[in-house]
Amino acid sequence: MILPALFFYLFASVCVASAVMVIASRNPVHSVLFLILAFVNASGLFVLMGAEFLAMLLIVVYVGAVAVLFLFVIMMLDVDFTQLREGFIQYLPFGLVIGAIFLAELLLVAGGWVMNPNVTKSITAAIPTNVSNTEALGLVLYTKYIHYFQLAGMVLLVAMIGAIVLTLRHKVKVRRQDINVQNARNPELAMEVRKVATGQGLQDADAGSWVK
Amino acid sequence: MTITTAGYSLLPVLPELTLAVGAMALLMIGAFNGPKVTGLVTTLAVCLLVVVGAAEIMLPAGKHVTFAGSFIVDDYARFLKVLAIIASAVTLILSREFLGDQSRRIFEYAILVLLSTLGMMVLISAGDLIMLYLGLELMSLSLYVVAASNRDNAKSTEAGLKYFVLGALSSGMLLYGASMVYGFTGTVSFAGIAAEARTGNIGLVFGLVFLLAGLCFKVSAVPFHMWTPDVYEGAPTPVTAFFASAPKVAALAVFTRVALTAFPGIVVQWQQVVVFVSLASMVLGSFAAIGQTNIKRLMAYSSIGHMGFALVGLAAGTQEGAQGVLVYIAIYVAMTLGTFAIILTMKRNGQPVETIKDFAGLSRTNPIIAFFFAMFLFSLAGVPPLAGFFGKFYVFMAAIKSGLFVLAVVGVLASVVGAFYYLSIVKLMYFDEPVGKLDSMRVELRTVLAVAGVFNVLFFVYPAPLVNAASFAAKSLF
Amino acid sequence: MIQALVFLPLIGALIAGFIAILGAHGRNPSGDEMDHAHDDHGHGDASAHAHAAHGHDDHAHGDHGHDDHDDHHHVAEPAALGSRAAELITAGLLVVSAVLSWMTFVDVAFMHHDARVVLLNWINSGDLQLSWSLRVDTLTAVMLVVVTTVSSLVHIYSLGYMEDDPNRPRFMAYLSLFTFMMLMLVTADNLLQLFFGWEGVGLASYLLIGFWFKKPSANAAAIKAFVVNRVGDFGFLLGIFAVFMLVGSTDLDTIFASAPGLTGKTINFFGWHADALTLTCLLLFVGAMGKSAQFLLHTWLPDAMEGPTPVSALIHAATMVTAGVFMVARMSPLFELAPNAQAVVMLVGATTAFFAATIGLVQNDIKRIVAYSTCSQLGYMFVALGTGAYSVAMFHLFTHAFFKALLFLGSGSVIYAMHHEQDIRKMGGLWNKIPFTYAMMTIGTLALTGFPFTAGYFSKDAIIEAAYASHTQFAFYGFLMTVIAALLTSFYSWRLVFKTFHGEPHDKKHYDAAHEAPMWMLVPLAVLGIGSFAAGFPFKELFAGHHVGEFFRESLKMNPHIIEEMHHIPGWVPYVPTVMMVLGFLISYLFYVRKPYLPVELANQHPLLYKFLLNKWYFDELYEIIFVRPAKWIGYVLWKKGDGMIIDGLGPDGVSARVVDITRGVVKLQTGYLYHYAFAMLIGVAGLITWFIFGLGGQ
Amino acid sequence: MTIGLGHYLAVAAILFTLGILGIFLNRKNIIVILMSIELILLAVNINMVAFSTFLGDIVGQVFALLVLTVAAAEAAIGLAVLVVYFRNRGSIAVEDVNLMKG
Amino acid sequence: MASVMTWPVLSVVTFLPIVGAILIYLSRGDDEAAQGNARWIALWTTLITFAVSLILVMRFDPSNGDFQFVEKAPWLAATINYHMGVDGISLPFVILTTALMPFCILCSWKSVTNRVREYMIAFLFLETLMIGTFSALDLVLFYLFFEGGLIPMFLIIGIWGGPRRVYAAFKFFLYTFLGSVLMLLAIMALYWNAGTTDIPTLMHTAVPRNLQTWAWLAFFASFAVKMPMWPVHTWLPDAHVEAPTAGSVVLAAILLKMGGYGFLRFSLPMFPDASVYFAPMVWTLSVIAIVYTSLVALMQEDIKKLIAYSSVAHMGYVTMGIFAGTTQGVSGAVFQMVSHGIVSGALFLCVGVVYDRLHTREIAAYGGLVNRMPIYAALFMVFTMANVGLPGTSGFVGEFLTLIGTFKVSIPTATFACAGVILSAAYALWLYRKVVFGELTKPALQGIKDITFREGLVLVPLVVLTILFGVYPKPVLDMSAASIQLLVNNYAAATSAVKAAALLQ
Repeated sequence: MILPALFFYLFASVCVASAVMVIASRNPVHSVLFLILAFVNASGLFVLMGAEFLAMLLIVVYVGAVAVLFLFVIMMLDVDFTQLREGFIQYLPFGLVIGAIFLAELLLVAGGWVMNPNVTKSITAAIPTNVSNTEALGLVLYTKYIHYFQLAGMVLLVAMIGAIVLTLRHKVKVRRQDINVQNARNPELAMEVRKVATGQGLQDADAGSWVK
Repeated sequence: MTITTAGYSLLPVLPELTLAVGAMALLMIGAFNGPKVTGLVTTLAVCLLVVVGAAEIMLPAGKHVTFAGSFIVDDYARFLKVLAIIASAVTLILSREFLGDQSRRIFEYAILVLLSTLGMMVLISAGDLIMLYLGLELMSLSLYVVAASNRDNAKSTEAGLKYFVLGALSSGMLLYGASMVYGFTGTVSFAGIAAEARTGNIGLVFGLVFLLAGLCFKVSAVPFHMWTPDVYEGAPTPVTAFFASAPKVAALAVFTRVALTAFPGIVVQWQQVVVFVSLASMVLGSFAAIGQTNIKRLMAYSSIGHMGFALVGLAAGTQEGAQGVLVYIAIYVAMTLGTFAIILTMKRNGQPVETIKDFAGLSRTNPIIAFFFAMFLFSLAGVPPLAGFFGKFYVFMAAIKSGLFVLAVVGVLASVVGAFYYLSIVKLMYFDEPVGKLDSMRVELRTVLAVAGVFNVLFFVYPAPLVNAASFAAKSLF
Repeated sequence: MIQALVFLPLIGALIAGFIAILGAHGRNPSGDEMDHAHDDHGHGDASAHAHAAHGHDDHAHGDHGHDDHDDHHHVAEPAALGSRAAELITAGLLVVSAVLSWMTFVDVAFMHHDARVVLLNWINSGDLQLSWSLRVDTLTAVMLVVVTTVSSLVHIYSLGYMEDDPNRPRFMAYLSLFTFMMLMLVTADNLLQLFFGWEGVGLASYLLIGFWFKKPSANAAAIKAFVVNRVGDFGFLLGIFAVFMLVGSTDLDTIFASAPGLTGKTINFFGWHADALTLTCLLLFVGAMGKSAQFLLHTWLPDAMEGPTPVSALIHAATMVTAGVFMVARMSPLFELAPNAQAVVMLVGATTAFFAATIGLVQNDIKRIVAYSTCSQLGYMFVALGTGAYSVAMFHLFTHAFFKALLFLGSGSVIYAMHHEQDIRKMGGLWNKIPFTYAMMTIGTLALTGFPFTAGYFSKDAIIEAAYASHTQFAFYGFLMTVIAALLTSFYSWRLVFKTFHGEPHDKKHYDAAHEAPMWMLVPLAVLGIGSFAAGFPFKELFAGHHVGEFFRESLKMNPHIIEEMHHIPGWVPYVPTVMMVLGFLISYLFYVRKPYLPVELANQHPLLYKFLLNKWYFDELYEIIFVRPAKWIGYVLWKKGDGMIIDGLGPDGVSARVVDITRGVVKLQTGYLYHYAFAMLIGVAGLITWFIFGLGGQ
Repeated sequence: MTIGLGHYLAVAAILFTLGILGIFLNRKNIIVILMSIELILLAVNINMVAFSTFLGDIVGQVFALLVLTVAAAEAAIGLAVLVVYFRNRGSIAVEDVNLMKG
Repeated sequence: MASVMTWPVLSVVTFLPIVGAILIYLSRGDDEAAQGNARWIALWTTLITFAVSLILVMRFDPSNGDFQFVEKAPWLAATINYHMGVDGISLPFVILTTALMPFCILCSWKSVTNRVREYMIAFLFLETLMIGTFSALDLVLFYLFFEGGLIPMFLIIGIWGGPRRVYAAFKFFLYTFLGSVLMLLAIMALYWNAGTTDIPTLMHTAVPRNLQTWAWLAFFASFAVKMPMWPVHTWLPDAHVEAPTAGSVVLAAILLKMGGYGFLRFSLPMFPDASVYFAPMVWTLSVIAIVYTSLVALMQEDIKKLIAYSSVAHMGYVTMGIFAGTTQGVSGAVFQMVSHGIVSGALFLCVGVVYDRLHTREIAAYGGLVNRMPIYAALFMVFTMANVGLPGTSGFVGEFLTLIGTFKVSIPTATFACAGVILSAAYALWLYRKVVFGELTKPALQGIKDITFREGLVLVPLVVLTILFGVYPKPVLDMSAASIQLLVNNYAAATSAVKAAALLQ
């Protein structure tokens, strides 16, 4: 019994501490790294709760994709972070007080949470005990909850479209790879043999025509 | 005659399916043909919406429930979906000019609007919290993008950014609330929640508050409204028109459905929340609008105020209240779209102008536009016999029946304050000297304006269809 | 016959009014002719001429009016076409009316053919059923005679007096309108119709006083007359309301029939449980005070002399001002049942008689002296009313109408002769210039002072006797005051005569130019002169003797004992007024003929008293201070401070200013910073959950 | 000592609060705000999973799974918006995001 | 008891002006000819409307106190109908409206040259809304018309008004709007109480005492502003001063009457107990209004403002009479409203006449007009005297009846109110003297012309009416007598029932 508790406290404290560092550290790169740490620990908590699939997913999706995306954007934007003004302390006390009250109230409720006794009656999909967590999820996700799955797909589609709409630029001067064109290339098209008159060089008018 | 379609029948989601498939098809058309088909895609999108709307109307009458209760199609959903579809379609029509500009040929715009509309439809029909969340996100993510769609414009991108950050925060709150509700009731379906949530357990109430906070954000009710003016101002005007209409319909729809069908057991609690945000919205909307010089910001505050009025109906928590909300939102959409059709015409020598002062003397230069605009403004102020009055009439009627006298009194007083700023625009148009002629109005705008204007002015002659439809719709919630 | 009698003057008024308006229109271009006024408008000549005529019109208007001494006769504005016709029609109709009224008088008073003619429904609302109807009984008949006779004489007189005035038709219209209203008043069968006439004569009076509308003083006087009368009407109206409340009707017959049943009833009037009848009578009497210029409400009468003199004679001497007396007499069945009210009537009447006479002593304006005299004589009448000797009051009213009209018209004749000079200090020695006027004025003065066997002698003595004989609370006061007033009356009346007609002329120029008035004016004087003698003795028995009951029958409800008691007073009493009269004459003779320096010395010795009297007891100043100025001040304060600062300041303007303040605050909250927005959301959620966690949300 | 539901909820509550604090106390950098949002969603997920486990109901985990998905989508959109914003303004300082106010 | 009818006269009367407005709208263009057309169409529309409304008078059965010419059609929901009808209380106002509108059009003939078409359209719409207000028999419908009138009036003041027109228009709109939104809430409360907004039904439905109080106050808020009663009267002087002549006329003659009409139609029959309870307050306010505004009027420097203040005072008599609850009081109030409609309308027309010539409303700018404008002076005198309440003019009858009706129930009220008799004489005559009498010295006035034929056409009929109704008020009194008697009887019955119940307890 003591071991899960120990692990819980380990994961929980590290998770919280790194979450604090996410918002407190000056360098956003550090923030991202702390975020990754927080997620890793959170996935530890998931494991403790028996949601192994989600724990793995958290690491794969968040650490593997989202956090990297963050890092990528930070790098790409190439902001001179030292120039960013320090967070000013003006409203900090007031904000902290409100935050503290908020937290206290949440903890009050969370800590004193008592499960509604009737609740088991309303459960729609009990966790099957004989299969792994992953299988259990898989059993319902593509059957009973297929519509959620499809909708999530639509959400991702929107995210894709959105990201493309916003960031993709068809710059005129930029050269792009066009596989069809590349594949269709042959020596006849690629090369042109010309006679060059001595001392005259290539005519200017023809200069650009080597690219078809 | 309630038809409960058991299991996983696809018939009730046929319109949604059509929309999703159609949107993807249009995406393909766009993707393979590039920006030059923007106009075509937009037109097809409008047609698609018309088809979807027709499909929605032609679904067999009665109440359909599918996906194990996740998806509900009843009169209520049908009413609001049609409304949302109309709003989206009209917005697309209004956007044609904006999209026609060489630098802004984004065919994805129409796709995003379609997907957003899909989100709304899901939202309106949502029968559980997951559906609600997914619908909400589907709607919102598209909105974030279209808000920033004028991506070379600093204001537009700032609007997108603000909307995104605050929207994400709000959906976080909503999720947190959803999780608590789930934790208390053990279920995510509204019907299940309603069965469990009979006492005001503090955890449940917490969940409720967070859940409602998320929804309040979407309807831009005070104090979750702060994004509204900035986003309205920053976003391209057709997008603003969209924001002010369809998403409001969907958000209000789900707000009402959640409150009335998921939490009928703790009416007392959510009523307080709704009363508070409603009061705050009406008052703030009215007061803050007075200080505005930008017409879009003004419309933002106006919509905040109007959502406050609509929520008065919800606060009543009765069938009449729901009916009031429905009538209100329908009329609101008509007024808003008409108004935006006018705002979109505000161009001088091809350059859009946005300050209220630019309306000065409009009655001289464009008397017809000025007339309709004045009618919209009086209607927004709630002056009879224009349509806006009837919206207020029904919500306050419900509030009075439920004994919410303070709310009603404060509400009508706020409407008087609100009348002030609507009147100041009328004053500019009619009492002041012109500052210059506006460009002539595009034909599609003219059409929208005429339809909305006639609806607005002549609603009182034959209000029965809308009122009765709303009445049936409200009945299906109870 | 009665209808004809009453409505003939109205017809006259309408015809004359129409002519007046046509004439005025003819002299002034309408907006329709704006573009071509100069060419085809009535002047006929070239446009330059029209211009000249216009300018000339202005000038003529400006010069016209009686404060202009020198060139009164210079070319005046042309009178309207048909002016003469208007005059003749109105005067003619009035004469017919007068003849008819004498016939009516005989018919009613002696043949006892009382009449009641219903003309038209007026106001019907619930139990309030009013109609236009004419009621003629003896009381009315007496008034009819007085009104139409004096009025027709004044009409005729005006033919001469106003002959230079371009607005003659308007004047005649007003006069006839007045007469009509007065006739409506006296023939009223219900209180409201009485009130109609009452206000109607007020209107006519207003119009006539302000006839010369260019004179600021005339306008002021007109408004003053109207407003002060309205103060009285205020009481009158309340009286009518009270009557209606008590009786449920305003018809005279109903009122009189129910009056006895009202004794002992009370009305809660501002917490004062007043005896219903007393209160009603007092309220009605306030109305009478206003119209009859009684003490406290008298201030308008002297100022009313701004009007043309015939007006003063008709309205402010003979008829309108006596309406109050008539009204109290008319309501005698009520007053008889309210002894306290009668006492008040007596008190006010006696005070007025004395007070007005004192002022009359020192005035210098010929018309004002007569006006104060009128005021004083009205006081006499009210004394009589207060004793319950209504017939005696009516008697004095009757005689007074003749001699006072005579005095006024005589004064008019003097003024006419003196080219609109009214100050007696500037006259003197006129007797040989205008002997006929002098004779008439003397007759009038004799009658006024109560020289034996003149008309005034009988009526005035009767009043003094009645006062002596009465047993009401203020009877002795009434007696005393009337006696003293008799002395004063004699003094100022003779002072007037002496200063005007005797001694040295003070204004040589006017004196030389003075000449007797035309026949139009002299004939009425003569008629009235005769009346001043003849109105007394023949009627003595009817009004103040044993035939009273038979004469007035139901129209007056006399104090049943007063006539009897009047005949049983000590023998010295009837001689007192005569002695006073002689005394007054002697003093006056001493002062103004024998030793003219005496009054000056006297005035110098008692400057305060002199000033006090000269300034009419400072009533105008007092009213100015306690009513007019405060009203204006309050009006101004209410407007600027009340409406402007408080109501608007706290109301619309204040609220809108606050709204703007709030707006400014709210807009400031919208900082544009993301974190503030997020913070607002947090506070919102935190606030709501705090609300619920502390159980404020209830269960 | 038993680790109960309350413990997990408490951790979630703390993370949630930190996420919210991160949004309005942070004045430096919008990216941190985006990370704060991820923290909030993480908190929600912990809640969901905790409830799911303690209720014995798989729906909570499904919900969490979907939240995870949507969170990723949200992050993508958020970063995209951020990028276009940066292109326009050349800054991602939170203080600078105030072109519009009032 | 609906009269058997072949065609809906009342609706025709109500909506005929809109037809005219549409015609004007269709006659496009803004040149001289189009303006002329607009004027003529408007004039003919109002005249025809008036003519049709006379059919109402002819077919009206004055002995019947109930609603006549009733029309009913489903409208908003099952319980909210398009229900129209007139009784003896509303018919005079309908006729007043239709009768005055041609005058309004006529008096704007020359003075309005700017945006004539819009002007006429606004007036015609206003006419429909005004007639509708008086003939609506459903509360919601009533509210629709009642509030709808704000829009055209707002535009009329704001577009064609004087220099401070914006302030005045806003004040007018927001003030009245504020009052009536509260009434709207009360209407809803009544709906939930009785299940209908049908006025005849509601008049016979008992309303709980508590609701009566609140509903009465809410209705009062609306009607008191509209009347206007002290202390919510300050919008009126501003609105009057800034409005164009015809606007002032309509405002004074008809819009103000809606308040009094509302009291009669709703407050008294529907909330009798509350009316009794609040009557002393109303009396107090009325008396204050009479005295206070009369005093204020005394000091005005602007002709229109003076008349506006005098309107407030005269409306004080109306409210006083209505809440006296006696036959005389109520019928006096109705008559006073009709009479005030004629007289104050005429006074504003008189002001308009000189305003058109001199373009100032300052009293000090005038003086001695009689020298140049004798006919005008004569007409103005009649109206001034009617304003003063001289017997023989219509002004007197109303004042007298309200006072006598009030005296029966409250002597102090009637007494103080009677003081208005003195003050009204003071300010009205003072105005007349300053404007009309005196020397004509001001250079600007030298060339001033007397009234034109058209102006005479406007003013003379009003003079006739003023005097006719003063001497023979029977037509109006009889028209409304039965309805008023019914109202008063019901009121008395309702209140005495309550008193009896109170005694039993």
